[in-house]
Amino acid sequence: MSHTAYVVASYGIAALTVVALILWVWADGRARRRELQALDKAGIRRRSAPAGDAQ
Amino acid sequence: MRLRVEGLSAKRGEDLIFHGISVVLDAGEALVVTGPNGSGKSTLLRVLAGLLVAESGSVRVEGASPDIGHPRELCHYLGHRNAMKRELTVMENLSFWKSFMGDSAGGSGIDVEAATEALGLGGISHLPFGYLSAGQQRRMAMAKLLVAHRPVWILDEPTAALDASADRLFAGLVERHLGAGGIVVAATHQPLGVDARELRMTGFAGEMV
Amino acid sequence: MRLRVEGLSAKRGEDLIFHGISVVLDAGEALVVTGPNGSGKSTLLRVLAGLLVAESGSVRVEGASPDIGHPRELCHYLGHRNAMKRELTVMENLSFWKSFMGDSAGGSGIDVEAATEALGLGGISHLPFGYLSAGQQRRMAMAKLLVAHRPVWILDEPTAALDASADRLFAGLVERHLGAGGIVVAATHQPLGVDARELRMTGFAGEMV
Amino acid sequence: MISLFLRDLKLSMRAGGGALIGVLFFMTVIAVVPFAVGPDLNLLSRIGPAILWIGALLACLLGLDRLFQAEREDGSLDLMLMQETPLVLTVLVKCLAHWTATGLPLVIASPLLGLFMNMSEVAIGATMLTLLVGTPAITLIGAVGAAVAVTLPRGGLLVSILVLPLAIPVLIFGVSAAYAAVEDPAPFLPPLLILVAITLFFAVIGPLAAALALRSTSD
Amino acid sequence: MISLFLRDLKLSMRAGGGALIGVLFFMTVIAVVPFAVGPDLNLLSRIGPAILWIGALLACLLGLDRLFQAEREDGSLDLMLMQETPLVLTVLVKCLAHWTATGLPLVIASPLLGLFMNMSEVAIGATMLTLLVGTPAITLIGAVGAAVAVTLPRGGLLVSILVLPLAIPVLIFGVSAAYAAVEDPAPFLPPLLILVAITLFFAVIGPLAAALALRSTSD
Amino acid sequence: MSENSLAIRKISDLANPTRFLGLAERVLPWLAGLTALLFAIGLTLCFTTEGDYQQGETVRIMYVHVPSAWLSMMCYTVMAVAALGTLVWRHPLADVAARAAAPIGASFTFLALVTGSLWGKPMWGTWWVWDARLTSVFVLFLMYLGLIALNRAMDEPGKAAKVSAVLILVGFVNIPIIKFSVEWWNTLHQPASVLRLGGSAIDPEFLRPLLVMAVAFTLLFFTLHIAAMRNEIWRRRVTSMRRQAARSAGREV
Ligand code: HEM
Ligand SMILES: Nc1ncnc2c1ncn2[C@@H]1O[C@H](COP(=O)(O)OP(=O)(O)OP(=O)(O)O)[C@@H](O)[C@H]1O
Ligand SMILES: Nc1ncnc2c1ncn2[C@@H]1O[C@H](COP(=O)(O)OP(=O)(O)OP(=O)(O)O)[C@@H](O)[C@H]1O
Ligand SMILES: [Mg+2]
Ligand SMILES: [Mg+2]
Repeated sequence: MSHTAYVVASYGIAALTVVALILWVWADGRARRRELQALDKAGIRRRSAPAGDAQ
Repeated sequence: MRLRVEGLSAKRGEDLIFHGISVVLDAGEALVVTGPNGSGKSTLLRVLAGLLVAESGSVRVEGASPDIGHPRELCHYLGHRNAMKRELTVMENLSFWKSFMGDSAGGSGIDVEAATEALGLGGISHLPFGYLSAGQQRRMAMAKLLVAHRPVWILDEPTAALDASADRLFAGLVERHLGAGGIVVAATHQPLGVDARELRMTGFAGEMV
Repeated sequence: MRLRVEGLSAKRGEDLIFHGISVVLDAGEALVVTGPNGSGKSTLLRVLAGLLVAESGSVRVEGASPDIGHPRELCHYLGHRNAMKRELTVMENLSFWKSFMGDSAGGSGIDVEAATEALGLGGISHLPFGYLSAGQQRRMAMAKLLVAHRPVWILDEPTAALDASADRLFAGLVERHLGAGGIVVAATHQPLGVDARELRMTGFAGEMV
Repeated sequence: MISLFLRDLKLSMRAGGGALIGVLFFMTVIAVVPFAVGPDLNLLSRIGPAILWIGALLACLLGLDRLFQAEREDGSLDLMLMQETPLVLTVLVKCLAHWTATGLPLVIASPLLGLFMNMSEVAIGATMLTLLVGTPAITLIGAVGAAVAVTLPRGGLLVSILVLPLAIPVLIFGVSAAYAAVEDPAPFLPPLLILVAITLFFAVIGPLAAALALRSTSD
Repeated sequence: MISLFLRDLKLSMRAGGGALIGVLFFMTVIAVVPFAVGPDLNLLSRIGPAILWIGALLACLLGLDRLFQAEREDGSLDLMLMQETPLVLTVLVKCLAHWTATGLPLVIASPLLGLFMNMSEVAIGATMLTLLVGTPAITLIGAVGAAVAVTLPRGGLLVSILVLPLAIPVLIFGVSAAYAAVEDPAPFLPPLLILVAITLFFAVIGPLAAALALRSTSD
Repeated sequence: MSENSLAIRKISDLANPTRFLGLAERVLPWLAGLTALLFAIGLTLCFTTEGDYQQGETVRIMYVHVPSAWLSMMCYTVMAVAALGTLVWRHPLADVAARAAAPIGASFTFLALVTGSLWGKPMWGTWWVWDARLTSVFVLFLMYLGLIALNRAMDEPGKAAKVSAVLILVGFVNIPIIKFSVEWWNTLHQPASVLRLGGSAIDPEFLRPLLVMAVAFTLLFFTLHIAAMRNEIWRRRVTSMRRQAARSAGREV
């Protein structure tokens, strides 16, 4: 009783899914970091202390 | 009756639009909110009307009957959108709002025909709302202010589509409401035609002029 | 180039809104359509833009290349509604219209960034259109006029939600368009801030002032 | 409140085609099933109640997503949020009007469609009764979905997705009550009572949750 | 034209989650069915193609009515009517984008859902093929309805009366072709060819009629 | 804000987003390394232990199937706790955590479904049956996707937060159903043999790789979750800064 194909398929799909997930998280992080840098370059900063700088 | 706004601030998404706005309006007083595009006038009005949650600060109505749950129940809000159904006739629209809204204590709304008369559009209330011109639609939306009594009117660019005579007509309605001890807060780019204090939004905090 | 309107009349439902309107506009001329609410200004503009079928009379553009099927293809129409999608960014909206509309012969649209700059809102074209305030939205809708070239601009209450500085900005853009040989037809309740002839709609027929 | 009910009814008669679109869709579903299972009348009458229920469930979803969205787009929702009338009540009345315009016609049409499915009189009656009791629950659950999706320009499918899983218990008990009426050993009343209980439960929870969602998503 | 296609795709992705939502809806419908008819695998596999088709029809219908209405409400339709580009082409491209965002994902997901319904490989393949061929017809028919509904304040009724009866033949030939593939005596090709013919017919008639309706109802 | 604002401020001080970002930056490399190591060990064990006399090779599917099934439930539990955090304590990070977890949970659930199906074909002779456990896992998958769709559809995070928190909590009833369905209803699926009262009833030969893989999967989850949370915080900052730009735009003109 050997069903190697099923075993291979399940490990393959598992690997594929996990790798895709990792890649997605990584790419997402990189894109966000880029956007933050671009905004920073455009001179837009976060207002961390809202009360302080009216005008 | 007195509308007291204290240290109000509000957010859109993650960031503050304005903060620390305090105003006290007595019965019969009007406040005009001015400022450049995007400075937060509409946001302020929506907070006053209880449609947006304030980040901090409070809006209170003093001297109203104590069984009022929330100040918004004493307010009319006329936003950019008219809150009327295109498929229903003006009459159907207005009488729905009249019976749905009911009257606040201390006054009573006039009836639908009289309200359309007061806005200079008597006799066309049998038309579907969608058949009216932009200015006529706006005027019919204003008739809502009259059919149900509310002491506080909050108006966002009320006169945008109105012609000169309707402008005057509307100023008259506002005067009358103020004269009867009402309170009006309006955001406009053009002068409203009534005596009013001015709150200038400058982008981050408002300042009284 | 010349816009020739001859004996125009139009119906809404069963009844005539105006009739016998004739105007000739040469390159560089502007026409301001005024009149009380419901007098037919918007109807006239929609007929000019080919969105409503005229009851009688004709609208023609003379001196344009002969392969134009219908004068509406030479017109920009800015109605009450902004024709922008709230979910898309301003950039996506404008570049869609730029490539969908293309340019009429005899000119070319400027690019999207430059257009938003010209309306004083450079740098926020990456925002979803729905995030903008009413006045900012209107200004972005006006940027459409710049990204695709059309000799004739048809504008229905263009400045309704604009603040004072944006009003001036817009007047400047209209001046520039007229200077380049364009034609502008605008319905307004407030003065537009440019030299223009005036067509006063009086409810049934229009009269030139 | 009566004015709201009447207005919503009028609107769905005038603009949405409420009653008819639901019934038509329902009939379409019923018309297709015989082609699927073949002209085997026994089988048809066996799966009849299930198919009627699925059809009714899906038909209820059509148009449900616009329940609050249309109100929001023209600004009416703002005013409704500001009134002294508790929002829960407003939501409940809107649900009622929606059900009257969409659900009730389905219930009324179901005996006819039951005949097409070769169901026995008892089965038809039982199914109609369960539909009458159960479809309000679907509308009430749907109201929560509609409230959640109110700010979405194309909420349609999303609403259905949020709603369908919650509607499963309604479906299960509705169908099993209908079957219990024809199959002897199983008692009819218990599942029907559970169905009633579910509907009552959602008549309380649904408007509450929807009101909460409407308040927190207003912008 | 490509820009219009891309914009519409983007819109349906952005605003409702697009493809994902359609498929998700489809899956939810499929998941609901066994709860109604019971987990009997034989019965499920028998009604499988019909359920898949009904699910696809519903998924296509939900949201289709907003195809032009959304454009009209924000004024985009006015501008589209004014361009040099023939309106028929604009309509066709919009239909194409709608189908790509809604219909195509359904077709792609159908084999998976076929597995859930315990359908045989042949039945799955046949159903997928018929869906691929048939769903564009539904979108195209729907476009006519959407165009008619765009300005009529009472358009709703008309749309449903117009769309569903026209969609029934599509549904019937789709389902019977899928069955013909598994059941021996019935031939598979004729109903499939009829389906293809219907789709092609509506690919011509649909945009023409829709464009006509849009022009004549603009106000 | 009212009288409890001080308390709220204290809680949010404990883990404010900025501090979280700093922490994530330091922890992530270690977590990633450890995960990789454990996967290396686990996979070697998976393929070196011998097959079952009854199930043959297919028993190896278990080493993927069971951990992903566990993770699919654990991830939802994490989301439910985060949802509580959003509703009860209004913690700013709670919503971020729930949002970031959804796609990861969906992936694990997908894996459990697929590997289960691949195991079911040789064992039961069919890809799918509508028994209680399988159906409830499928429903779990649908719930994950629904939440993702909801999150994606609502562009403004603050708006979706409460709603999705409520939905998550409502959906949590499904978790005990999944866990105990095999005991409540007589189904095709294996009853619990590892995580059960009265000790594990599985051959240690299989238990060892299974446990190592389970730990590896768990670590993988936490690594991805922390990274995804970090991304989500950044995403919100970007949106916020862009909005800020909108407000200041055109003011000087
Ligand atoms: C798509 C189909 C399947 C799904 C959705 C599924 C789901 C699950 C879930 C949720 C668990 C965790 C249960 C718990 O912790 O109590 C689990 C465990 C398990 N599954 Fe499956 N399963 C599927 C198919 C199969 C098949 C075909 C087999 C083998 C014949 C199998 C064997 C097992 C075993 C041995 C466990 C471990 C039980 C334990 O020791 O606690 N599963 N599965
Ligand atoms: N969609 C419509 N259907 C039927 N009648 C309409 C429609 N739109 C406008 N009308 C009618 O046509 C007349 C002219 O309307 P129009 O919108 O052209 O006026 P207008 O001059 O633009 O007014 P305003 O200054 O208020 O914008 C109005 O009296 C109105 O009743
Ligand atoms: N729905 C929204 N979602 C997110 N941000 C918004 C939304 N509406 C407005 N904003 C942002 O809030 C700021 C203030 O907007 P608001 O509408 O209050 O301005 P306003 O003063 O009314 O301007 P206008 O004169 O143009 O009407 C704007 O910069 C805008 O970017
Ligand atoms: Mg404003
Ligand atoms: Mg007008």
